[in-house]
Amino acid sequence: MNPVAIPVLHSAVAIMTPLLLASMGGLFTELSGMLNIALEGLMLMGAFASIVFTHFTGNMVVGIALGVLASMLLAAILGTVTLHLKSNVFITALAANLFASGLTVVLSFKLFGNKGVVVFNDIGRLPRLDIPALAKIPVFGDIFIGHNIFVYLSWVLLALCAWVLYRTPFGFRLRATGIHEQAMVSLGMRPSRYRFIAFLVSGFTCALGGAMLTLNLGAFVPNITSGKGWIALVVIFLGQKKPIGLLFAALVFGFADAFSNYAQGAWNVPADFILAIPYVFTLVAMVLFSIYTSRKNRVE
Amino acid sequence: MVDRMEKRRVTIVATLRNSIGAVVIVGIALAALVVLSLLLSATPLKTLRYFFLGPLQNTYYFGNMLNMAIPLIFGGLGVSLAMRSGSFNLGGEGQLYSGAFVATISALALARWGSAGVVVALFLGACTGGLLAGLSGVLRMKWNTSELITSFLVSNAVVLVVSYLIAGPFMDPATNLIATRMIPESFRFTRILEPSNLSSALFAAVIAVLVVHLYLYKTKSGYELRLFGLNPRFAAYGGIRTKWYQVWPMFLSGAFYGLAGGMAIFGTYYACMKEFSTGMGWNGLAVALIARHRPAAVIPAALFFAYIESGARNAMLHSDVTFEIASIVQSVVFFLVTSAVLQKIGSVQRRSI
Amino acid sequence: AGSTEQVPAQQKSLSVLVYITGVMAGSPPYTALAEGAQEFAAANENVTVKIYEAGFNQAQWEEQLTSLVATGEYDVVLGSNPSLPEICERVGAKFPKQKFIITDAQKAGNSQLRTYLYNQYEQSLYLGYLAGLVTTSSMKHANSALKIGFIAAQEYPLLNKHMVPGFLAGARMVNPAIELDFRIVGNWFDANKAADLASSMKTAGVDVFAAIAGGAAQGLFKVAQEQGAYIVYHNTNEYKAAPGYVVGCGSMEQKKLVKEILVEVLAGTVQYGTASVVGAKEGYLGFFFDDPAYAANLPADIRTKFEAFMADVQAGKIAYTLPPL
Amino acid sequence: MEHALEMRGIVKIYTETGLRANDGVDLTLNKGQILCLAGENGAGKTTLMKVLYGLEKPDAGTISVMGKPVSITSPLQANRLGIGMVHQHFMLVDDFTVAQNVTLGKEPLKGRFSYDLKGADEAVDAVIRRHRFSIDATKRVGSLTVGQKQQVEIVKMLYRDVDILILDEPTAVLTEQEIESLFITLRALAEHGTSLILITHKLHEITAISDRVAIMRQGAMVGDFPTDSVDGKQISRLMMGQSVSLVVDRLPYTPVQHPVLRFDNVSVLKRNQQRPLLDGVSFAARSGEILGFAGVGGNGLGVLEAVLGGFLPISSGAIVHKDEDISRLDSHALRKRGLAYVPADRLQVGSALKATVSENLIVDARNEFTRHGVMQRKKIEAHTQSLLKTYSVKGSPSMPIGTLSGGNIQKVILAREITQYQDYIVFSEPTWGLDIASSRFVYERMVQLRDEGAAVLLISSNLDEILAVSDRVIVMYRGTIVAVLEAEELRQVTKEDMGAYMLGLRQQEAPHG
Ligand SMILES: Nc1ncnc2c1ncn2[C@@H]1O[C@H](COP(=O)(O)OP(=O)(O)OP(=O)(O)O)[C@@H](O)[C@H]1O
Ligand SMILES: Nc1ncnc2c1ncn2[C@@H]1O[C@H](COP(=O)(O)OP(=O)(O)OP(=O)(O)O)[C@@H](O)[C@H]1O
Ligand SMILES: [Mg+2]
Ligand SMILES: [Mg+2]
Repeated sequence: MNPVAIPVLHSAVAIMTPLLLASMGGLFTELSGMLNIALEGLMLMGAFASIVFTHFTGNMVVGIALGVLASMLLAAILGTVTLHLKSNVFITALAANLFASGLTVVLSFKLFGNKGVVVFNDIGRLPRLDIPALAKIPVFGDIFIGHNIFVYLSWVLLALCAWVLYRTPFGFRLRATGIHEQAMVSLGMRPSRYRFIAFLVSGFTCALGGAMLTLNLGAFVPNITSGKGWIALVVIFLGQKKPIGLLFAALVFGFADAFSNYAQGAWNVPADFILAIPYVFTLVAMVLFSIYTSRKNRVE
Repeated sequence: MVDRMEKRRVTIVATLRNSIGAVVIVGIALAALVVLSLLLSATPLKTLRYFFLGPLQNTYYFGNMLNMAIPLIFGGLGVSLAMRSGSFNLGGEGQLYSGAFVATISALALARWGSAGVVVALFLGACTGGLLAGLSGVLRMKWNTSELITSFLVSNAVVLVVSYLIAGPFMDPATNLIATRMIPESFRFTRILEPSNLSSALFAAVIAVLVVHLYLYKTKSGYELRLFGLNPRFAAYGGIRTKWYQVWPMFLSGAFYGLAGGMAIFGTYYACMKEFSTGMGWNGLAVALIARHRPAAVIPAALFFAYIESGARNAMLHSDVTFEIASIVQSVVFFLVTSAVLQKIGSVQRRSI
Repeated sequence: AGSTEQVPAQQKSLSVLVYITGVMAGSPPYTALAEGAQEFAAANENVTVKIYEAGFNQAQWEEQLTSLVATGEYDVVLGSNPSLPEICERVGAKFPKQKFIITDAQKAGNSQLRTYLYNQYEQSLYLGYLAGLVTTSSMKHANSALKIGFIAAQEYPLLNKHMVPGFLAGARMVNPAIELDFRIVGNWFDANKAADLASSMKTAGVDVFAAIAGGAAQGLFKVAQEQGAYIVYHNTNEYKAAPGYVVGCGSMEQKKLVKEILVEVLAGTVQYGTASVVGAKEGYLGFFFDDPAYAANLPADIRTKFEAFMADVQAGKIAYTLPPL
Repeated sequence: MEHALEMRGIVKIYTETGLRANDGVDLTLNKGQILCLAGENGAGKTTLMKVLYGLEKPDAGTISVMGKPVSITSPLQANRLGIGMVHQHFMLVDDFTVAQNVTLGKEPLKGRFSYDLKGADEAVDAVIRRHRFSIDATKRVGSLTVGQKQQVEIVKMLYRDVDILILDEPTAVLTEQEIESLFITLRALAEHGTSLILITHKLHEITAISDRVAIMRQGAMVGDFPTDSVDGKQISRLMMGQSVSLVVDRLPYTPVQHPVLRFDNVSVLKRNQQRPLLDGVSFAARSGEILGFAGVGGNGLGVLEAVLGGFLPISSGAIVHKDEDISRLDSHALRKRGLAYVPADRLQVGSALKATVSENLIVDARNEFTRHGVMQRKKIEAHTQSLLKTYSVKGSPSMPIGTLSGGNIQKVILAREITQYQDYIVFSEPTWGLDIASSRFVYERMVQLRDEGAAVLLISSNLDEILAVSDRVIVMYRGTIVAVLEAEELRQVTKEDMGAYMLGLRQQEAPHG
């Protein structure tokens, strides 16, 4: 395998992780029948809260846990306003994003007297998985070993997520809510309850995705998510709203992004074009996939 | 005849009820603002004054508020059209930006044409936005690729390309702003309400609302578009060209976004600056949703949006409110603005016994 | 031709508007601008300062500046951005009594406007020279490849025309064969993307970096420490951002300049209508030699070479042509 | 004997329209009793049941279950009280299997959290076998035919072993055989003490299954008898105000030999579908006849409809209309040629529920109401008014059609298609869920069209209907034509013979329509 591909794939695996995490939560809301564009805001909330709490508690696990709570709180607000005040989910989600981007800066100013980058030198590096035995395996080892724990956590969560959706009553009810709300009602179940939980789940996973961004850096930068929540939404659709699909889709984008990072040095094409690669690449993948599916079930 | 009058009465009652609901919402939202500024501002009263009265305190701010509403109206119309047909256009940012860019360079190229050039340039800008959105429509029509996602992706890519073109080949060497050259005087809309930035584009916006309303509710095409949006299978059954209505409304919505961009340049900025339109696309979408995709309601929705926006801006200018606090305040408003429950508070349960 | 303003009564109160074209968050020059003014105000009780952050959308800068100027509350507007002069001219045309003093910009001949341009080409030149010395050195993390790197958030004229060319030119004064790997993050805050870029550049052979990337630079600091690479930094003292890896920091005396400007304003001796270029010779661009990290991070031979070069620059002995903006 | 259920003075007003759908209705139901609730379209039967099931909040009235007064505010509560409802329209998740649909909300568990899918299959399969249903618990519901879907709905309730079971027009979409087996099931349930409320429009079903019959009219309860104490005539008189028979007299059968519409060896294949959906189907529809298509669900009636409607392209063969090949034309083109077509699925295909009545009425004649691309409001208004009058539809032009009762919706569709028709017209399951009066109304129209020289294609799984109005009958089985009956043969044929053909037990040699 050529020497360029390995590092590109290695960083692709790292890049895809926050997207994968966020898209998992997004999958829950999506399947419950709501287009949740608040992933961005939820990620940002988690990113900020988890590093700040890690700083104050001095314990990364506790910090992340509290960060997750903060993000879930925002998700709960979003859920209440959307489901119980019956507001348009798109607008409320936009509001959630606006809210998160504002609140994080206001708080960081109130807490650290600084609206800008807040560096936390007391925060150690994220633990990494280095298993020499596995790392030795030629290609596999080079690509999949030596990432921070979030990468592997995301895979475990993905499996869990698949199990919940396809192997538990909750999963079936959640999906039923998305497909045929009235069917749920007529069986005496409350769709809004399942949607609310879906919001909480998206708060949970998005927070983890955000936490990876800041803890990996040991610093909070305003707006650090910079659109990753939106890409996570794309990942859900490209992944055909299936857990395994998310993995594939996130990898597609992660690879495209990693590749564009490499290409900036390798080609002399205007940087803006290269920055566009991930979007174009994903778009193409999206189209190719839908061509494939439409061919598959067509009357001859 | 009686039925007609009865119908009118019912509709009037209904509209009244809705407006009461709207008032309730605005009331709550404003109450929230008061609380927030008490929390976040050292000079809450000053802040509130500028927030509420700022946009109205003089022709300059008032004009700028109206001016801010213009692209929102165009964008809102575009989204409404798409939504009515059951399509979702998330590509507003790129469509508006590229529309503005193409309109600008056309204006520069057609400098000699004068007012005819204005029309052509705006048309080309609109077409650009339209084609970008139309592409997503075609993809949906042929392979039913989610237009929601493709329009978003296309837009993101296009924003980067346009930015490159502005900062590169089309950059005005004479300025340190990252922008194209200025469009010729003859292409600029006349300013009304000097010294504010408000221009005659406002009339264009109002006319556009009228046109879209008539199109949707009075023309055959609009009727077909709405039916397709309400039930595609029924539309197909009724012999409506369903393929066409997966593409055409997307094209229209993109075109309106493109027009929004062109209008912003010809009416306000006169040159296409890098990323000048950031956020306009999303705001147009928000306006459409607040207006529940009713063209007529787009104007009040856009004005409301612009009022909140410039209120926040005013509080920043003249009080101690920062960028971020302003956005928190806005977010609270948007949390509530579409609430159906709050709408209901206004509605009087009608008992006919 | 400079038109000297009437000298006002000594205890005249002064109200200053610091107009930030962006946000202070993550921008040392803007922060310095604001702090300089605030410290001056603290020292002179009759001076008041309002800081306004206009956000990144340059299309909205003029409207907001107009709104502020229209209040007539501000005797002078302080700003720091190459594109401000033309905006100020347009606004000034509507408010003929308003004065503007802009740093990091260049525009002569408008009697309402005074500009100071930092010679960023020069700073990049000597930082580039240092980078050249390091990448060709036998320092721990220096490699044999003749390649240095530059990470920028976004492209803009001053960057493309002064900083990047200056940086490369400086390095090539060490070894003409040195290449520059220049990459863009795309925004000012995606630090993780910057980190990915940095490590990609590292694998491509870059061992010394410069960055104009705002908050995103955090990503570079992280990679430098984790993977071992050196950083030369513009405008601010960032030795502590990556201890042991930031080997040199240029200085831009924004605060100093602002205070001197305000003194002139109080004294009424501002040379409106003139534009100056200020650099190492004038003492507004420099280098943080005195920080212990400098001596600790660089071997003696490199330091002597660099200090000699620096002396020449300050003495104006280094020949270069400043590209037009 | 104890009342299982007692409803007193139920009033339900729909605020949007101000209509009193229920106006002080009383209803009692004894343990183990089968009660038929009958009444014209729009009488308020569904509304009453929705109130009982907690889907609609009554404006007045009391309900007591097993003697205890209760207030039912949600289906959840209804379930807790042992009340189950099979809705007039399906409440199924197509992507789930039968078992998953049935167990939804009452899932068997494996361990503490995980859903015991196998267990669900077995449990549901047990219910299916106990009640002799013909569905496979592991099949995707989306792939079932309407008849089978109806069974799933019932199994859903049986699985929840309810004490009071409401079935809103369960037989409307079932075939003879399916209805027979359903009734066996229901009787068995009653034996075991379940009390049932069954809404139906078919008199012979009322007499066949019910112990008691309650009749509603215009929101009020107008009669409540032991079934054996009344006969069909009385019931229909109570329902309609006069007795109605379904026999429509007509001109003698003298079809023009030259066909209006011809199918030549038409086949429809579909990827990943083992056998063809249509397999070499040939027939000719002549002007002046009603050509009936009979068949059991799943044997190609729906496909035939889809092909005639232009929704489903054919794979081979030819469709010829007035000597022109129209095989490749889609709905749009067919409509231009004057296709008139009453679809089986009147809610999803035949109408846009949120659109107004007039918007629904003009869809395929829209060009006649436009000048220079502009709709002529007045003209449309007038047109709508007159049609609503001629077809005696309860509703106004500007109402959303979704708020009309099933019967009225169908009338609107009929009105539209009959105005549109030029030389042939397709009716698919035209009387699903219609009351006798409405059904008769439909038959009269069909015969009238035929007498005026139309070629009428009637696709129906309702044998009585087919036999009552067709001049010729084509029987479909597994996408092929197994029998063509006309003249004497048709008059002789018994339901049993038909059943044999429909189930593929018997077949004519080389049948040709
Ligand atoms: N959601 C609704 N809003 C307004 N009116 C309604 C609504 N649902 C039903 N109606 C009206 O209430 C009346 C009774 O409707 P309902 O469905 O109970 O009649 P039904 O007896 O079930 O008729 P069918 O036999 O056709 O089903 C009808 O006139 C119908 O138009
Ligand atoms: N419009 C259509 N487009 C594609 N496939 C269809 C269509 N209609 C039916 N089919 C396929 O044909 C198979 C059998 O058709 P269908 O069940 O409609 O026959 P049917 O006898 O008409 O059943 P029913 O009478 O209950 O509608 C279905 O499983 C479905 O996959
Ligand atoms: Mg080197
Ligand atoms: Mg009913």
